[in-house]
Amino acid sequence: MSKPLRAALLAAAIASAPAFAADKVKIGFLSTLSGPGAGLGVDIRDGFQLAVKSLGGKVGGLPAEVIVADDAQNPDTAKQTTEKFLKKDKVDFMTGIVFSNLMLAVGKPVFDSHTFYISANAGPSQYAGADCNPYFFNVAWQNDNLHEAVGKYVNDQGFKNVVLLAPNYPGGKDAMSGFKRFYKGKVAEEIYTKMGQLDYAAELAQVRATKPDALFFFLPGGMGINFVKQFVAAGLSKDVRLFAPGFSADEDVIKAVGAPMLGLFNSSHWAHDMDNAANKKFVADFQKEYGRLPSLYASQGYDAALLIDAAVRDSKGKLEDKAAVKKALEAAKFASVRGAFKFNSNHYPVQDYYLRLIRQDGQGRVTNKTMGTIFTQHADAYVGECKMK
Amino acid sequence: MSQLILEQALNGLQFGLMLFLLAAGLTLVFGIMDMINLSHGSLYMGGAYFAAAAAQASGSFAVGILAAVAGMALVGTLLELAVLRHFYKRDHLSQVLATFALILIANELVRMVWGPQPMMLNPPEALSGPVEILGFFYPAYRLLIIGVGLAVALFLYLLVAKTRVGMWVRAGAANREMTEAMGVNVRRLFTAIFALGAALCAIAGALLGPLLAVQVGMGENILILAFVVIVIGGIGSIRGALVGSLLVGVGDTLGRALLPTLLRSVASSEVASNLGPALASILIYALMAAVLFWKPQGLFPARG
Amino acid sequence: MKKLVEPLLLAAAVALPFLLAATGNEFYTGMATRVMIFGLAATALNLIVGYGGMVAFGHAAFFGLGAYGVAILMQHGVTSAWIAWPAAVALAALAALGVGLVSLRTRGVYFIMITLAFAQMLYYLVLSLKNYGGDDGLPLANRSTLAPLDLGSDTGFYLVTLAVLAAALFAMKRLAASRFGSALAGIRQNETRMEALGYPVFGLKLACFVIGGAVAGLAGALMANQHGMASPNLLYWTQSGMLLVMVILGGVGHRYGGLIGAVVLLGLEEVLAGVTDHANLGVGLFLLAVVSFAPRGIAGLLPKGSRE
Amino acid sequence: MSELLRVRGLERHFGGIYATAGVDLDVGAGELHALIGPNGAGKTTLIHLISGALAPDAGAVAFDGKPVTDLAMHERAGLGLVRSYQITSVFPHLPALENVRLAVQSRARDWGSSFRFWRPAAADRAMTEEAASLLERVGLAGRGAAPAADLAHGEQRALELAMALATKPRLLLLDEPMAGMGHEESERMADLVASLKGDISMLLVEHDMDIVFRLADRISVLVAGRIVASDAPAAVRDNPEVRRAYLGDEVVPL
Repeated sequence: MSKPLRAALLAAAIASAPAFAADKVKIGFLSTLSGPGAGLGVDIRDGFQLAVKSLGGKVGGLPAEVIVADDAQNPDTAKQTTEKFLKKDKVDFMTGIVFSNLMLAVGKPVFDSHTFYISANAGPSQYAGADCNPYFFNVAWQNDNLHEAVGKYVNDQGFKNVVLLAPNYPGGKDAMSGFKRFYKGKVAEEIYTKMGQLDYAAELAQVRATKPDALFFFLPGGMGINFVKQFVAAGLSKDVRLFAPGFSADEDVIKAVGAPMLGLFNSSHWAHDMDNAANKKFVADFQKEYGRLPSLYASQGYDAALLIDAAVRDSKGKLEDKAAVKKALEAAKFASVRGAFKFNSNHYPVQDYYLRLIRQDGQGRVTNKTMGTIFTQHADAYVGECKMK
Repeated sequence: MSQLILEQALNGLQFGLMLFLLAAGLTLVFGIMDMINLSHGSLYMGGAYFAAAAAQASGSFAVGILAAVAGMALVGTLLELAVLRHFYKRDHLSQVLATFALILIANELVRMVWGPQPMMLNPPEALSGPVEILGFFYPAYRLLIIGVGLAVALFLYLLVAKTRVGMWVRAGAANREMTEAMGVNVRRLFTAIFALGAALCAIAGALLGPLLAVQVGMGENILILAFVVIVIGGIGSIRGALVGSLLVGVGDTLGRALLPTLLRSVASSEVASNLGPALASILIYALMAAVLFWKPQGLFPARG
Repeated sequence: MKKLVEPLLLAAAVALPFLLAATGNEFYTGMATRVMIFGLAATALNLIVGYGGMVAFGHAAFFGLGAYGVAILMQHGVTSAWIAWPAAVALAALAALGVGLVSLRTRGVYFIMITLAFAQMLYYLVLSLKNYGGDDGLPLANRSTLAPLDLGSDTGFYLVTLAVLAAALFAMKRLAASRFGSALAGIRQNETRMEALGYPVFGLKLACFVIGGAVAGLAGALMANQHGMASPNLLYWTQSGMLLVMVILGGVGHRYGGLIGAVVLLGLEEVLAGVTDHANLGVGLFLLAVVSFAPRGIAGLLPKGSRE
Repeated sequence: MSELLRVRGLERHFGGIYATAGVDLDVGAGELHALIGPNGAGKTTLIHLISGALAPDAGAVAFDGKPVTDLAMHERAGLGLVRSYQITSVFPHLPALENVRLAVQSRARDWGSSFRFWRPAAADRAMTEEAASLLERVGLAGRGAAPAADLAHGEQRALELAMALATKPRLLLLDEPMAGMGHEESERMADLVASLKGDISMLLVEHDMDIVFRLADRISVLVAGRIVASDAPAAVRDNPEVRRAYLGDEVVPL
């Protein structure tokens, strides 16, 4: 049978029986690929595309079409591109958004059009609690979790006078509330900085004036890079201990800042030195493909692709059957780089959180070393409020 | 508390001097050629990218700055000769459209050459730590910026006040037709002024690159502050640009730092930390509107 | 022949959404609505720049305020457009009155700078409204309700926007021919003579500024509904620059200048975005060409008859 | 004869130069009062001061018995104290007829305010007709459709006058209406001004002595910002003070 004839038959078949298996999977990948947060978006994209490549360009056995777009960390652009994905490209899945404010701006139209959103990063407390939605899955974490882990560690280490610093957006508010959920000591000051701010001279002068014994900061990507450099340049590192969630102390920040990061304790749900088969393969493939150590964002992009692959396979490609796909996603039968993976009832992960320390490894590289476990099978604090139907 | 005020004042001085580098070029172009140049911010961005590229290639920050200055002076000259020269006689609306188009082109060219992600530009290794003076810590790199800023300000003052070219510049600012009538080769003077403005932007871009970030579109926010400065100072006056930039630099920084603490006594810390920075920015524009309303010629009017 | 052009264009515009829906391209209906909304905002600015001769460089502030008016009312439960949209227009008109009262005391390049300053002030004010979303913007739960009509569907909302735009353009035509319009034409060409003739020039210019602000507020109300959110970026100076570019590109002082500018600029952006990642380079070069070779904008190139 | 315009002690200086040094001047109702003087005597400055375009440093202006010193130009115009310009000031791109119609529309007391946004201005037929008749009166009957910029210089001066007349002034300040006109054109303009005498009082600034002495009921001579003489035409002609200041010292047969 000649190729065009077979294609015509296939097209006719699909048109007639919508519940029949789709011929391909369209995935809308919208992320921050420019501006201060670009490093995060690029890592998620690289991780995601590495997984698709390792699956031979197929997802759940069907050819995958990944449409990549840049939201430039701007809610308006995110909303417009999402409308294009939903109405023009008619994608089956959406993923990739880095920042919670963009996630919240985009969520409603995606859920209303019954399109599954597989978040590889943004885990706003709203979607974990009252506004949880059957079409929203987060394969990374709920925003507060990593901050809760650091809060517990700082509290256990007996620090009494801590300054908190985070950008003024939903993710930043979740960071502050997460940290304070497990840190019971005195909070000297809560400083909110403008989203995307890069010069912290004013804030550092304020920190120096309040003389805290420790500083917890959550500043993803370029913001974190500039903050740590300016913190060290201001000579504060002598008498104020720095603590941060994994976001502000991972490979992207370490590569840019280098030695000044040594001795920084941070928390994470993943580390490149976790010894399970999936992680070893992922870290090796990533270094071969991109020539750099993967960051936790890359691991989350990688897992998101594997989750979609598992869901399409388990629902036998019947993407129109939303209930079947939802059940397959909830089952999450995929080999996560973090080992065992399971969702909570609000579609957020229940997983372990580890303590990491930035030290020089055997080959003299400045990188994270896993030191121990802070939480085991930890669930987020909002699942109770979620009445998922 | 005095440590905080002193440190903030120095931060304000540092930001003010960098603003001056932009404002000086902008006020001359605006004052003498009566040209609204919205793409002035793109010259600043170009300078930052040239510095980052050269510093990464050569490994030395100083080479980065020199490359930026030379590169942008050349780009400025070419831009003036090829495009801007044709718009001196045109009305302000056409100038706005043309220079707005240049912003789009500049941003896209940078994105094509260096990609959408911000570029890494680290201060020189020796200056990455703090300096201690009488028990007071201050980042060495920011002191360098203040030093360079003051040096350039002095150089500009001498150039404008004491040299023949400077005299032409002042004459041009006061009355362009008369200057032309007295036989000053105005075309070459304009090109020189524009190149000087571009070089100053390059210095600002190279020095602020490590503190802010070398990224596409970095010119647009600081451009608006430069306009505020030259309006307050008086369009066409270098002295006005210096005073205006220090006023805005220190005002904005102190406002951003002290207003939240002041507001905290009256409102909750959450509201104070939000309202503080916004109020600081609003005050800057309120000052500009007030100057435009009462003293449209600015504090140091160039035109007699 | 010229008499036929307008009704034909209107008929085509009405048919467009149904054609698009039939061919499964609803996305473009949404896009066309967005272009019409920007056309309305640019037309409002053209009233001030083209008819009133006042180069205002902060008009996006009133556009954004209109959007925020609807969004804030929506958050407090007022979903009916019959209430929210006029309220948005009133809010924008009030802001325009305040800004106009001060700005119109200045002249020439200082007027450009002071309108820019006030717009930036409104931008930072909106940025600081924490309980209305701050710099994340304020999403709308859903579209306003317009009693008998259904705004929910893209086609329905497109037709309402088209009706508002057509009404605005017709009102512009009436206004230009009215006494107020003829006085504006006089002011634009020789302000001192109008003063000498006894015209209350300040009052006339202020009225023109406020009407332009109000119509921009209406466009903002539509934008909030089309975009599903109001965000500070709507008020930022580059947005004002964009509106001014549309007016100059389309033709300053020409009745359709704002609309033509919006259609050409946003259409070019969309077409180039499909072809290359560097659409703005093409747009920038195109704008530079227009300002160099067609000083009176695209409308200036049209046959003399339609210049009117 | 009740004077329509009373100017007392008007002063205005630019830096050190006293353009107007304490001027007293009256214009009676229905009177054509000519104002003559050498170039640079301060005639145009005086017109600016009386019309409100310039604020005086001292002195007062009263119109029809009411003080108008601190009224703005457009408010004085509203009261009927209207000026025309030495340098033609028209609406270049608007047709000549529309130039005059706009001047007619300025009379808020007759037509109501200009804040009418809906009804086409052309619908007020009376206004357009009045404008057309004014054009005819100044000899521009067939030129209504031509844009003002395309009119010849003399025609523009006529248009300038038509616009001034359109505001139905009670006192018209004419600043060298015949400037730059050919002989034949200025003759026609002089006849026109003559035809206005009686219903409109005028303060006429003019250099052409023949026209001045033909039209003026009264003449004031302004020299270096000061009125040196103000009398009937015959008396002013023989006044030695005027002759010396105006014609220089050598005797000129007159």
